[in-house]
Amino acid sequence: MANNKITITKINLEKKDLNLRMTMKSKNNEDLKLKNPLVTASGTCGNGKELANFFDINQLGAFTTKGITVKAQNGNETPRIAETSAGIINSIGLENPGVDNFISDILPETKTYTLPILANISGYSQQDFIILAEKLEGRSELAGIEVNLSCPNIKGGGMIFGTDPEKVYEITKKVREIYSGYIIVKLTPNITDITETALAAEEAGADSVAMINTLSAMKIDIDQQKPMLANTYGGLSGPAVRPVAVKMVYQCYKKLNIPILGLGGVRSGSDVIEFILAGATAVGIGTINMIDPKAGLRIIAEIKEYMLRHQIKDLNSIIGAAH
Amino acid sequence: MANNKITITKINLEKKDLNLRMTMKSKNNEDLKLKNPLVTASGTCGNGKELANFFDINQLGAFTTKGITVKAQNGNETPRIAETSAGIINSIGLENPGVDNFISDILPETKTYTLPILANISGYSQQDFIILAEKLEGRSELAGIEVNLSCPNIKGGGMIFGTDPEKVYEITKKVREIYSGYIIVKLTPNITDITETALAAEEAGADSVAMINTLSAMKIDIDQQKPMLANTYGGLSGPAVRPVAVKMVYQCYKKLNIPILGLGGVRSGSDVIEFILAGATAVGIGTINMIDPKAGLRIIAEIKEYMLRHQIKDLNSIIGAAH
Amino acid sequence: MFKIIKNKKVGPNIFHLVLNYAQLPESPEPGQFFNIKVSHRGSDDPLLRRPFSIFDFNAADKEIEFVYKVVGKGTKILSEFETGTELDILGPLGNPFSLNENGEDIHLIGGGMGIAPLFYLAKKLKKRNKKINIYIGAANKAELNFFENKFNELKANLYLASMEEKLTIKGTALDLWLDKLQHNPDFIYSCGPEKMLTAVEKKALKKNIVGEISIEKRMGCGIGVCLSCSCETTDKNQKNKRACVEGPVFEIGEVVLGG
Amino acid sequence: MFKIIKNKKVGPNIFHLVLNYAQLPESPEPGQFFNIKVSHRGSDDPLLRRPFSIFDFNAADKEIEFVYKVVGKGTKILSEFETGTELDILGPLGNPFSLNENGEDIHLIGGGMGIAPLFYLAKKLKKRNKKINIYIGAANKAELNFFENKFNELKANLYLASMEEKLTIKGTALDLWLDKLQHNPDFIYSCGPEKMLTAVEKKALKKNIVGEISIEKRMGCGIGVCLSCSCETTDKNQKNKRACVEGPVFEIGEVVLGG
Ligand SMILES: Cc1cc2nc3c(=O)[nH]c(=O)nc-3n(C[C@H](O)[C@H](O)[C@H](O)COP(=O)(O)OP(=O)(O)OC[C@H]3O[C@@H](n4cnc5c(N)ncnc54)[C@H](O)[C@@H]3O)c2cc1C
Ligand SMILES: Cc1cc2nc3c(=O)[nH]c(=O)nc-3n(C[C@H](O)[C@H](O)[C@H](O)COP(=O)(O)OP(=O)(O)OC[C@H]3O[C@@H](n4cnc5c(N)ncnc54)[C@H](O)[C@@H]3O)c2cc1C
Ligand SMILES: Cc1cc2nc3c(=O)[nH]c(=O)nc-3n(C[C@H](O)[C@H](O)[C@H](O)COP(=O)(O)O)c2cc1C
Ligand SMILES: Cc1cc2nc3c(=O)[nH]c(=O)nc-3n(C[C@H](O)[C@H](O)[C@H](O)COP(=O)(O)O)c2cc1C
Ligand code: FES
Ligand code: FES
Repeated sequence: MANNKITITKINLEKKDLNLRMTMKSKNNEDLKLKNPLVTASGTCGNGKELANFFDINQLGAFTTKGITVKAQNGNETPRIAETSAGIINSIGLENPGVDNFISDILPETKTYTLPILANISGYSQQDFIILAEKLEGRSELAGIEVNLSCPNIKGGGMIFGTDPEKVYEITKKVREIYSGYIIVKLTPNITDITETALAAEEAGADSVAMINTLSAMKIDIDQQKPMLANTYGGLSGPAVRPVAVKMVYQCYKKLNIPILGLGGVRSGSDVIEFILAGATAVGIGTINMIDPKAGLRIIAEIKEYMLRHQIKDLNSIIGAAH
Repeated sequence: MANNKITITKINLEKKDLNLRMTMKSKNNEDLKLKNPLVTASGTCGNGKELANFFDINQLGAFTTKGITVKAQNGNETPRIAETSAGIINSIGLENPGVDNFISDILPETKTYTLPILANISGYSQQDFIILAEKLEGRSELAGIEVNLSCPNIKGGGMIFGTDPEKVYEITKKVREIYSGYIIVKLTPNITDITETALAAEEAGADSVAMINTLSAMKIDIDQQKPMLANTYGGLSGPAVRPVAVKMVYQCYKKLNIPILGLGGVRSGSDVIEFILAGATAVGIGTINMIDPKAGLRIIAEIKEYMLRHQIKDLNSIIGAAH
Repeated sequence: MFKIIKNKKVGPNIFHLVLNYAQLPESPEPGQFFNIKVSHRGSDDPLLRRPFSIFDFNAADKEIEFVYKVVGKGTKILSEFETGTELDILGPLGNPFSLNENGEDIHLIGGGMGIAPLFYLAKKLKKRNKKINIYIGAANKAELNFFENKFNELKANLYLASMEEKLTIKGTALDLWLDKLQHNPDFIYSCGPEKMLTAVEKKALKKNIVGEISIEKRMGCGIGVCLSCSCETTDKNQKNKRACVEGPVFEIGEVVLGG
Repeated sequence: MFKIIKNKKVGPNIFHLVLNYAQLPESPEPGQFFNIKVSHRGSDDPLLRRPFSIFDFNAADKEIEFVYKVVGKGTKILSEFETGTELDILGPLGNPFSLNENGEDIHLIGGGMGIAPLFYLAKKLKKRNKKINIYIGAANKAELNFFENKFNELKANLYLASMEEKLTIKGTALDLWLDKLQHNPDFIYSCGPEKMLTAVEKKALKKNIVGEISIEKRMGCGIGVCLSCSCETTDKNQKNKRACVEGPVFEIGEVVLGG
C-alpha cells in the first residue's frame, strides 16, 4: 500500500511544490492549522523568546508554552535534571508564575508571533482545570490549550488523572464545556493501555490527543549512593523513548477518529516522518531544542529532503501510511 | 545514611576480602545462593554453550535459559530485531523446542555447569503454566524457574496475565502449589503500577520477582514506509530502558518483603551497583551479552573496583542504600 | 585489538578496510564473518555490532581485510575512522564455505556486496588448483572496479555484469551466469541479495547443480544467543537454523528463501 | 564551526582547550560560558552539551580558550579529541561579571576549576588598571601550576593555597583569602565549589563587602528554556532565577546558596 504511493507519485517535484501544511481537525469548532507539523513541546522551549534569540520561531507549526497551574509554583529542588543513555530525566516540577501572571505577563509577549500559540495547563484537581479553562477562555492570543493530564512530577497530582480513563473523560468534558478553542489532551505513557485514555479523551470532546509525556524514571548517583534528582523520580524524554512513543501513536491511530500530536525523542526529520507514518498529524519537538536550539529549522529542511527523495508532494498523504 | 556507610568502613580492603555473594531468600524452601549478583537474562544468552565458547560461565551468579513453552514454537517472522537509540527492539516470539525437548536435549547439557540454572517459562493460558511447572518439578538440574508473565510478543498471551494483579496472583499460586524449587516471577513494565503485580506475586508465594521485561515499542522503516519488525511491535531493551527499570525496582523495594532481581539496560559494573542501590539483590544482564559476550566477566571486575574504591567489603551491605 | 592499516574508498560508497591483529582465536575461513563495533570508543551509539564477511586474510602479515558499502549510520561512522584507530571486532564467526571434495569445475556467483566473501574463497580454491569461473555483478562499473582488479590478480576467469553499462553483459550477476552457463559445474558458491540467491537456487535445483550460498540476515548478536537471525530450513530435525552459527553459509536447498 | 587548535594536558586530569572560530554572534565577556557538544560527530552519546566558562578570549587571533577537568564521561571524550577536530559549541551564554565602576581594589577568589573564569576576568581588570589580588586554591600544587603560570604572565598579586602542600598557606582558597584579608577591598569576584561560595558570601555580607559570584548549577539547556538550573533568590520580584540566563554570575547575597 505504502509502497504503491511511492511509485505512483513520480512527478519530479521541486522544493517549492512541497506541501507541509497540516490541519489538526476539530469536530467541535475551528480546525488548528499548522504551517508544518512541528509543534514545540511544553517545558522544553521556554515561552518563546529564548528560542526566538536563535531563529524566527514563526517558521514552526505551533508553539506550546511551559505548563501553568492555578497558583505560582517554585518547582522542585535542584538538581532537576539527569542524563541517561540517549535520554534525560527531568523533575522541574512545573515551575511557573501561575495563570494570572501568565495572562498578564507572558501572553502579551506572544502577540508578536504569528504562529498558533497553545497554553499547556496542569492541575491538582478537577477544580484546578476548570479554573484554568475559565481564565483562558476567550483569550485571543491563544489558538488553543493543551490539557496536561500526565505530568509525573507532582505528587498526588496530574499523573493520577492521566492513568484513569474515567477521570480523563470527566476532566476533558468539563474543560470542553468551558473552553471554546482547540483542546489537545496530553496523555501519559505510564499506563497499561493508552488507547483507553485516548478514547476517553475523544469521547469527552477533545479535539485531539498528544502523546507521549515523559516515562516515569530515575537515576542513582552511585558515588553518593542517592538519587540524582532531588525529587527522586523524574520523567524520561529524548531519543531513548521514541520507540515507545511511536508504538503508542501507531496503536491509537487505528482506534481514534481525532488527530494525534505525536512526540517523544524526535531529533531529526526522519523521526518526524516516523511519527507521521505511525499516524501523527502533528509532531512535537522537546528535548532536542535543549541541545540544538535551531533544531526546528534543521528538521523542516530534513523533512523537505525526505519528501523530495520520495517524491511526496503532500505530507498529509503519508499520515498513517505504515499501517 | 548511605554516606555514613561509606565513611565508616574505611578499612583498606583488598580484592580477596570482597564478598560478592548474594542470597536470594526464600520464605518457602531453600534460598537461591549466588556467587555474585549477575544472572543472565532469558533469551539473550542462548542456553549456555554459546557464551561458554567465550568464557567459563560458572563465574556468573546464575544462568537463565531461553523462554520455553508447552509446545515447540518457530517464533515470529524475520526481521525480528531493530536497533534504536541506546536500545534494541526484538520480536523473537519465543522460538523454542517445547518443554519436552527442553528436558530431553537442553537440560542434560546444563549438567556440565556448576552455577544455578533457572528455566524461564511462558504460557498462553493458566493451564500452560501448570503443565510447565509439573514437567519441571523435581528436575535436579534446575535451581528454580522464572515465570515469565510479561512477554509482549505473543498475541493474546503472556502480556495479558502480567498486567492484571489477579491473574498474576492466580498463576503464581498454581505454580507455587506444584513447583517446589525457587520461583521467580518476571513482571512487565507495560503497566500503570508495577507494585500491584509485584505484591500479587509476593502474596501468592513467589520467592522473588524479576523486573523488568521489555517495554512495548516499535520502529518504522521510513524508506519502506512499514514497520521494521515483521511482527510490527516488539520489546525494547538495552541502556535506553534502564532509568525506567531502576525506578520500578526502587519503587517496589519499599513495598516488598521478597528479594528483587533487577534488570534492564545493564552494561557495566556501575549499572549493577545502581540496581543494587535501588534495592535489587540480583541483577540480570541481557542485551549487553549480545554486544560483548564476555560482558559478565568485565562487569564482575568493575563491581570489585567499585567496592575497593568505596571500601565496601560486602555487597549485601548496599542493597537498597539509595533509599 | 585490531588496528586499522587502511580504510580507503575504492568505489562509490565502497571502502576497503585492512586490519592488523595481534592474535586471533582461530584462523578465519572463507564465508565466515566478523562482528565489528562501529561506535567510537566510549560511546554506545550505535549499540549493536555490524557483521562483515572476510574479504581476504593474510596470516603472514597478520592482516584481515573487508570490503564494505556505506548504507547507514554504522557504516558511515566506520568509513570515517582513520588509520591507526583500534577496533573492537569479534570473530571469526559462522559456518564457512566447505572447500573439500567439491569437484574441479567451480562457479562463483556474486551480486553487490555479496561479492566480498567470494574473493578469499576464490584465493583458497585457486591454491587447490580448482578451475574456477567467477560471475559478478553490481549496479555499475564503478562498483566493480576494485573487485575486478583483485580477481584479476588471481588470474581467474572473470565475467562482469552491470545494470547501467554493458560489460560482459548488461544485467545482473544472475543473468550473466545464466548467459554463460553451458554445462553443469561440479559446485557453485553464491552470495548476494536474497532475490538473486532465490533465483540462483531455483536454477541450481532444477539443473541438479550442488553448491552453497551465503545469506545476509539481520543479526542481533552474531554468536547464536538471541535468535534474531533464524532461518526456516528444509531440515526435518532442525526446522529453524541460525544464520550466524549454522550459517551464513548453507547448502543449496537447505534454507527456505523469502526473496 | 570551531576547530581545536590545542587540547593539552596541563595538570592532573586538567586540560587546556584552545579553539579557533570563524565567527561569533557576539564578543564573549568574562564570566560567560559556552555549551559544548562533547559527543563524536554522528553520535548522540552523551546527549546534552557541557557548559564551560571562558578561560581566555583573543579577538585578534579568533581564539577562545577553556580549562577543564576530566570528571566524567563527557569531559573524558572531550579530552581525547585531537587537534583539528571541529566542535559544535554554543555561546557565549549567560550573564557576565560586571566590569564597570566597581572601585580600584579588587579581590578574586577561586577554588578548583572555579579558577578558570577568573583569568579572563583578571586580564580585563588589568587592562583597566585595577589593583587586583588573586587568591586561588586547589587540592594540590599540580592542579595550580598551569593557572599560576598564566596569572604570573599578568603580573598580578597571586596567592596560592593547596590542601596537600603548604604554598602561600596550606588550606583552601577561602582560608587563604581570610588569612590575607586586612582591609575591605572595593569589590570581590569569586567562583568555586558551592561550599566555598557559601562561606565567602557569609564573610562578605558580614563585612559589608560587595561583589559577585559565579555559580555552577547542573544545566539542561544553557539557554533558558528548560528551568533545570533554577536558583532561589532573595529578589522579591523574581524568586527563581536561571543560572544559565540571569546567572551564572550573581551579586553577593542574591542567591540562596545551599552548600
Ligand atoms: C553475515 C553478514 C555478512 C555481511 N558482509 C558484508 C560485507 O562484507 N560488506 C558489506 O558491505 N556488508 C556486509 N553485510 C551487511 C552489513 O552488515 C550491513 O550493511 C551493515 O550492518 C549496515 O549497517 P549500518 O549501520 O550502516 O546500516 P543501518 O543504518 O543499520 O541500516 C541500513 C540498512 O542496512 C540494512 N542492514 C542493517 N543491518 C544489517 C545486517 N545485520 N544484515 C543485513 N542488512 C543489514 C538494513 O536493512 C538497512 O536497510 C553483511 C551482513 C551479514 C549478516
Ligand atoms: C556555567 C558553568 C561553567 C563551568 N565551567 C567549567 C570550567 O570552566 N571548567 C571545568 O572543568 N568545569 C566547568 N563546569 C563544570 C562542567 O560543566 C562539568 O564538569 C561537566 O559538565 C561534567 O561533564 P562530564 O560528562 O565529564 O561529567 P558527568 O559524567 O556528566 O558527571 C560527572 C560529575 O560532574 C558533575 N556535573 C555534571 N554536569 C554538570 C554541570 N552541568 N554543572 C556542574 N557539574 C556537573 C556531576 O555532578 C558529576 O559529579 C562548569 C559548569 C557550569 C554550569
Ligand atoms: C525539561 C522538561 C520540561 C517539561 N515540562 C512539561 C510541561 O510543563 N508540561 C507538559 O505537558 N510536558 C512537559 N514536558 C514533557 C515534554 O513536553 C514532552 O512531552 C516530552 O519531553 C517528550 O518529548 P521529547 O522526547 O521530544 O522531549 C517537559 C519535558 C522536559 C524535558
Ligand atoms: C533477544 C531477546 C530475547 C528475549 N527473550 C526472552 C524470553 O524468552 N523470556 C523472558 O522472560 N525475557 C526475554 N527477554 C527479555 C530479557 O530477558 C530482559 O528482561 C530484557 O531484555 C531487559 O534486559 P536488558 O536490557 O539487559 O536486555 C528477551 C530479550 C531480548 C533482547
Ligand atoms: S544473530 Fe543472534 S542468534 Fe544469530
Ligand atoms: S539550563 Fe535550561 S534553563 Fe538553565
